[in-house]
Amino acid sequence: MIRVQKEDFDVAAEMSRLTEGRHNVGGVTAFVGLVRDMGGEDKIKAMTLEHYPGMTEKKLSEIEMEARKRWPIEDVLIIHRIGRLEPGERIVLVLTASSHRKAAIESCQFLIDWLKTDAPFWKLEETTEGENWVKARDSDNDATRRWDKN
Amino acid sequence: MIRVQKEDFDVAAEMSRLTEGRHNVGGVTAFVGLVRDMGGEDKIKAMTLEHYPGMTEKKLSEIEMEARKRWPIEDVLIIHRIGRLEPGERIVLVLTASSHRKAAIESCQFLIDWLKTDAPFWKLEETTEGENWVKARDSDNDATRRWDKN
Amino acid sequence: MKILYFAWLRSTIGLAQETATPPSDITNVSDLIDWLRELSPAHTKALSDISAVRVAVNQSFASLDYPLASDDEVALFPPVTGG
Amino acid sequence: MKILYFAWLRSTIGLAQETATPPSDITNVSDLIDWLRELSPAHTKALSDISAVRVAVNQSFASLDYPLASDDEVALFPPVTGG
Repeated sequence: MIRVQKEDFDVAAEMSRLTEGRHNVGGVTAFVGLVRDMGGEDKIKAMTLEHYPGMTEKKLSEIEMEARKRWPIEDVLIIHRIGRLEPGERIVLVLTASSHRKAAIESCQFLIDWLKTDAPFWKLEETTEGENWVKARDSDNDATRRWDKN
Repeated sequence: MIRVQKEDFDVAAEMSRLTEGRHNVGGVTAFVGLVRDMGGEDKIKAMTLEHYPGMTEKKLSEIEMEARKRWPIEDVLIIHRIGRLEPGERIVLVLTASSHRKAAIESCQFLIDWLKTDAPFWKLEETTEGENWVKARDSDNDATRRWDKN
Repeated sequence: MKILYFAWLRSTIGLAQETATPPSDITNVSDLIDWLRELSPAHTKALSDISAVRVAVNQSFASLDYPLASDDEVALFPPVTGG
Repeated sequence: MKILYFAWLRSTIGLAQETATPPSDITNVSDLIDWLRELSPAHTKALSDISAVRVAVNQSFASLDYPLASDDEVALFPPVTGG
């Protein structure tokens, strides 16, 4: 399931909802991305997350489907926040539940890697020196390419 | 930090405690292991977790230290429950916080893999057909050996 | 044709969205960007370095040679930075 | 010497812990297991297949040729199954 929202989320509540009544789930992995205050030389005061409504949900659903094809996943939840967030605030949650821990952890890593390079979100940083759009990093592309099938 | 306890844990509360006031944490990974009811042909009614007090804490601390050597981790929390647990109940929590998502996810996977093969816990299953001690799996050993340095 | 701009393309052009009617010889994404670039000094500035621009047609990533129809939704934006 | 048993070794032998005073020619883990095996029919049964037994000396994993001292804590248990 995919959710794009301004509101914060409760990791434990979402995790319980995902596994409730499913006694064949042996492992749940959660990745939570947070706003850092060390994006460069300048202190970060806040981030504003912009996205492409419609395409975001479409891409995230495609990424979820790809993960379900590759791993035996019982359930997936992706929550991505939008709007203005301050350092320490949660930006993104990726939750995967599987009967096997390996599938749960690997699919979680796959989802966050793909999300970083394929989902249409952009970050505007407010620093002590002004505003600037965060640049995409080669290391993120490398992380996604690692999952390409040979 | 290492905790061995009978009581359940709250993933969101532990996660918040781990990241509180640390604005250089960019990613937190949580792995939660749960009691499944499909250990074989027979339905599992419960698991009883036994451990070796003293050695457990020692081994888990060693594993934590090894992870901190290999990845730039801000903090680590491992909670392992003992005693009798029913299907759907949480057994183990591994939490890692890092400035980089890759370090957070990989170190979490490393910790749970090592914990499975190196921490002195044993599971007694109660099934509809009686009690039996869970057997170690080759796949768990393979998962741990994958982290051996060449 | 509906054109959407995001992130610094939006702020440089000063528009989130515009409806364009390019001439009939504009048949693919590359042609469209060349044509949009001439619309205003802000467009020229935003679209000067095409290697910094990513394109989606009807909400799917598209390459520069992707063919266009008159009722397409075309989005132009920098490489994504979510997560 | 303090001997600890866990999991099915504990339930088969019927003891969680015992204090043993092996003769002085018992110098390593392998010798100790051979000696413990003769203590009772339950010990014999539990320790018949040494490949199924893991050993810790003073709370660190130890191999069969690991040397022993009289005040060591030796634990015998099956391969671990936590997590």
